[in-house]
Amino acid sequence: MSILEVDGITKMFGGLTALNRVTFKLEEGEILGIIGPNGAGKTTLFNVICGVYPPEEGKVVFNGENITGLSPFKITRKGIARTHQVVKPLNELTVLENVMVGACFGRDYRPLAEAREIAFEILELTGLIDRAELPAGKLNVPEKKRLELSRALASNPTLLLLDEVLAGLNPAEVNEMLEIIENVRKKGITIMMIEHLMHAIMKISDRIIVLDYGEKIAEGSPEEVSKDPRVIEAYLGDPELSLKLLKKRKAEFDAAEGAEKAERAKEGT
Amino acid sequence: MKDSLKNLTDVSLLWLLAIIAVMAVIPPITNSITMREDIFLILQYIALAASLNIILGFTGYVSFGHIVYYGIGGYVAFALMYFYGIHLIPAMIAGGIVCAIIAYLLGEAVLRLRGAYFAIATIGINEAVKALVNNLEFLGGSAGLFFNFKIYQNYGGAGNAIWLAYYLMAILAIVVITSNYLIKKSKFGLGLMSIREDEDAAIVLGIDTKKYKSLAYMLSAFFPGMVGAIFFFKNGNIEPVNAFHLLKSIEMIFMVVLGGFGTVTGPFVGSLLYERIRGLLLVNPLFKDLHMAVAGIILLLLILFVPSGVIGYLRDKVAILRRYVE
Amino acid sequence: MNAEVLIDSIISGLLLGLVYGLAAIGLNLIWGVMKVINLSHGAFIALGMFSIWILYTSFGIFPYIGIIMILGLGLVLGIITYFGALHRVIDAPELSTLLATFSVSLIIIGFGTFIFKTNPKALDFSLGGIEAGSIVILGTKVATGVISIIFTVLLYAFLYKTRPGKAIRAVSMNRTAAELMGINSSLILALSFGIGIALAMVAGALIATIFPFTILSGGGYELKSFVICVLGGLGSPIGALVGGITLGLIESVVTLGIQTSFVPVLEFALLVAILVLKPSGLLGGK
Amino acid sequence: MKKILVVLLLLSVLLVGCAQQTVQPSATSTPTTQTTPSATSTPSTSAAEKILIGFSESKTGKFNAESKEQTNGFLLWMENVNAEGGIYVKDLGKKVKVSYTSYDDESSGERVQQIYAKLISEDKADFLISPYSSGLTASAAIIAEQYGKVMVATGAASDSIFNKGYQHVFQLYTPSSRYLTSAVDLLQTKFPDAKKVAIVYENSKFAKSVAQATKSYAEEKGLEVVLYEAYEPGTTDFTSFINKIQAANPDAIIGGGHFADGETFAKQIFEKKVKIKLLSLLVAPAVPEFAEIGDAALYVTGPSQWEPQAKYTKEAAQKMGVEFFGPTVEEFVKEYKAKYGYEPGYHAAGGYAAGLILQKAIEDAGTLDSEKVREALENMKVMTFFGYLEFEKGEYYGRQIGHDMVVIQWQESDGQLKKEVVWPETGASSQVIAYDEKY
Repeated sequence: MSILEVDGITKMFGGLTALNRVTFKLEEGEILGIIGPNGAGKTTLFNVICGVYPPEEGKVVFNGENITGLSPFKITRKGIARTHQVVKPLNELTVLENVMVGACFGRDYRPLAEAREIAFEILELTGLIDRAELPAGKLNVPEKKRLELSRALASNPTLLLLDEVLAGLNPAEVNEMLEIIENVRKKGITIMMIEHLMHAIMKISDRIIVLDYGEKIAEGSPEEVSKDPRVIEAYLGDPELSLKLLKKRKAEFDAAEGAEKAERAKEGT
Repeated sequence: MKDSLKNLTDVSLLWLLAIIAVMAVIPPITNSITMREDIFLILQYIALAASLNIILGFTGYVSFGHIVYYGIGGYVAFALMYFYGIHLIPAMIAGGIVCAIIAYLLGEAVLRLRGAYFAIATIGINEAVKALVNNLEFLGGSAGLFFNFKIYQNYGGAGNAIWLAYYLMAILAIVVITSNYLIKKSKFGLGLMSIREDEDAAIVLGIDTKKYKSLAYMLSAFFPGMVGAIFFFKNGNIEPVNAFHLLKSIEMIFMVVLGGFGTVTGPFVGSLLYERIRGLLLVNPLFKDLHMAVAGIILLLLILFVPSGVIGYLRDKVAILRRYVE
Repeated sequence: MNAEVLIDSIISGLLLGLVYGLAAIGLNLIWGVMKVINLSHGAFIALGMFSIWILYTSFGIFPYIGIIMILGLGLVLGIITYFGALHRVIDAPELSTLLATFSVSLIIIGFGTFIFKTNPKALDFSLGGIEAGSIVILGTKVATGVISIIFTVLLYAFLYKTRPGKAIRAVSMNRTAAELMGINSSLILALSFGIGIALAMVAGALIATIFPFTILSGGGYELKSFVICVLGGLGSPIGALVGGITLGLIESVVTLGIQTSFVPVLEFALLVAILVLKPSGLLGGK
Repeated sequence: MKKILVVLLLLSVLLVGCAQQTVQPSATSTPTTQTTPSATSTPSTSAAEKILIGFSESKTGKFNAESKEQTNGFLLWMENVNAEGGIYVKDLGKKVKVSYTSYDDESSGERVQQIYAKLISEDKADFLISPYSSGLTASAAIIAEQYGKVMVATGAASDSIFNKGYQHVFQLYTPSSRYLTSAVDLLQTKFPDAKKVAIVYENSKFAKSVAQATKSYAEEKGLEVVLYEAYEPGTTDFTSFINKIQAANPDAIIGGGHFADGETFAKQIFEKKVKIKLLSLLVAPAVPEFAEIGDAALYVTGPSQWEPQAKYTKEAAQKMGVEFFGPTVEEFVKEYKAKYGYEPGYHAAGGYAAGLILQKAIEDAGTLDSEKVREALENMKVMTFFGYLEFEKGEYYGRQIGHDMVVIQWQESDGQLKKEVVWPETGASSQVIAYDEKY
């Protein structure tokens, strides 16, 4: 059985159609990548799944249960957790407390003391343990991203929605984060992630869905999708130009990564 | 809440309760009437500020017209005593309960509003209730209600009645501070503070924000209702202009912010300092005639430079205090 | 009730509503651009009243000329207040700006009480009136209504036709985007606050030409301004005028049917109801 | 720079906190104890060295103007009595000087009990004078009664304070139940054709109790009350309200509230050219500043507790067979003018009379004992410059039953607006003129 079925979801904002009859399924244990140009409706899709926006049409089925229109907190308690594209740390609370919130109110609805233990474990996993007593507002951006992830994991979800957790990270940090995500998947958590960083998402996803103007325009393995001219056109309007640019970005990225590695090697010696 | 009960013996709560208790027993021991009156007002401020702290400090909802619950509780209790001769204690509890119910009903509507919209709505509620009570003839309308002096005979004379009011206020202050502490240390409190920091994130993290806000609002209305009941019992008369005085709402907010928004010790320290600053301003010949303007300047400096209040600032700067001061 | 009384009530309600509207425009502009509820609004209205009173009684300046001076004074005071009290907390949670503006109000009222006491003052000034049967319309009221309209039109011309005005609108729509476009948002916020305060003071001055006042009078108009802004839609200057007229008509026409003392109950209940049910105001879309 | 400011602010706050000594919140209000030079030079501890009178005044807030007048009047009395060596106390066989202690109540009820408790228990005040206004007095009365201290209530006209079982509170002002009844009498006597009255009042404690009493009195006297309605405190636009009045077509308008609304109301009635025989308003017409509204003030009448033109003389006292005590009206007016530079109104007269009546009671009792002084007040029948004073002994114990209101009217003489006493007829300085004569 699929863990999540999204069936014909339509979401409108005023006259604007943010999502138009989007349908797909998600199998247990897989990593599904969602890509698409800005404004394609990716985050809106997450918001609909999480219950932040009720859809105009269609339904969301999670573990065989229709969760459309449920309040977000109820959906979270059923086992869907998410991170936000624009991080939402609870600034005045400590990092530890932030993660405790996840454990306290997540799928297991833990009491405070247990949540504390869980939070420590998670922070260990995500490498924020040194920061546990710091107010979350004082973290830097990469740390905040990791905090988002920690908090989501603390709720012990069966499905994790990651919204651009790699954006704004340097190559080394990207690799660390990818490693963490791999570890999460090994625990048996199904993952759906929105990402702009092409090579990263191509590498980690089992399957990819492409959205453009609220429509699903492609679905398939990373290779299939990356060769689809409709996808390339959607990204830049001109398939040839965009291919060129994509290659250039990749080269730049690799170069940067290489330089950093060299740097670190130097420091290490 | 359960796992926080054992925290009751925590040192950061105990010293606070000890100070309040010591302060509260001084007037009866020394039999000083002046001190009783002074401390009565301070205890009232502590109870009011700490009540407001639940919705304002923990939950982050600026209830600007919060004094409405003081007034409603005062009127409910006063009317019960006046018309039916009910004893202060049940009347006071009734006042609190009515406030909690009204807060629940109003909360259903206004707690959907955020930020300044909520603040304006609460001002509107206070003014609407004030205008309404002004027109309710059975509550005396604008003229209000007066106790007959004889009513105090049921309590063994006016002297005893006033002492009773005093003790109740002391107990109430301790109860409110303790409940602040319990909330802060509980899962409920963690949920409220999450709402304060980011309500959208909180609901996605699994917090039933609607229920939590509603509960916090009811609690923070329940206590002022009882405070109002005690105050107006002792005062002997109640009028809309005194019961629903918007300025008093702002005083409450000032005390919470002065002491430290969202801390347990803050409302206590804020109330003490507020009384003290006020006393100094009124006595100082330099400021006497300008005490309002000087109060404004102090408030402004506080907001601009010490927004986390005295306790918040100290906790930030002096690490060791964090263990002993909540 | 006869027709004459009704007509009279409607006319006086309209004129009163225009003044109310002008009193509320400043509040609404500041809210729209800065997302700040200006709790010093009433104090500045009172300051406007006393400014015109001093100009008129001490210097013999004709009130409608004095208003132009007060406009300039308000602009300067508003900008000073912005940098002195608000700039540091403009991005802080709303509690900070609420308390910062409230402290400004305390300072103004504190000095005001010290200087003027709480005795009522009035401008002994008249423009005659128009009479028709039992209907009497005062010249000062008509003048005030007309000036209110002029100021609203001028404000719109400023917001839509001038560079700084357009910058204000840009900042009010999206501050970050405006900053990216090279707009100095601090200056624009200061200017908006200055204009808001200037309008509040002018409104106070105009009110002083028709009604007596004390240093505490601003508070009542501030509360009414909240109702007006919510009625007309928070953040919309023209909404303030519409809200003002609505309130003016409620006060003068509805009173004919119900006990006058119930009017505030109605007003504030309306405030809460509209906030909850239709926060964009009577005119606003969903 | 920022850091320094923060540290400075915190330090000052901390200092304040330390000075608090944690458990001894000291005075929250301003003691403005002021003793006469001789009293300060002799450090005295014995109660018999001086008589201390305590009260709260509204130095800030909405009552500050009225309260100041009241205190001025009281201070003049204190000065006069100390100039003569003090009050003669028979038990002590000597004259004892008077001093006073007062605190600011900020025109708000919250602090009144705190202040009066402090006055009684810490400052050891011998006698009390009420705050200004009925609301504040009601709160103070509970404390005074609890400790058995005599409190003379001035500036408080409400009746409802006095049927609450208090035995130590004595009222100087004519109570609100009789505040406007004289206007009804005036109307019926001078304008017998007038049958319809509109009673309109500010929705506040004082005005409401006056309006209620006036309504039942007017109906009792066979007048038709065509409109009985309240307006909100702080109302500045009466246009629609006046429209409503005109629709009811009354012969007289009686009511009002306090100064600001009364002045505005009178002005707008004039602007709307309302045709009535009598316009009688509370408070405002009695205040000299009422003349600011010019022509609108003309022929407006209003009740007053006291006027400088009042004819309370030794002859009148003799005729009644009671003692005349204290200065004459002329002396009081002259001395007040000399000290403060302007003519006293009734708030000032009330302040003076409060001191005077205490003096009389102490002299009658011959002791400073509260109970004895209370008995002296209970049995007192005295004429003063303020009028004839006597207190009720029945259900409304301590309520004023002797003193009568006068009705004044603003009239024109030599192009100047001038207040004239038009009622009661015996003390009138001029004949009443119909309001619509002015158009």
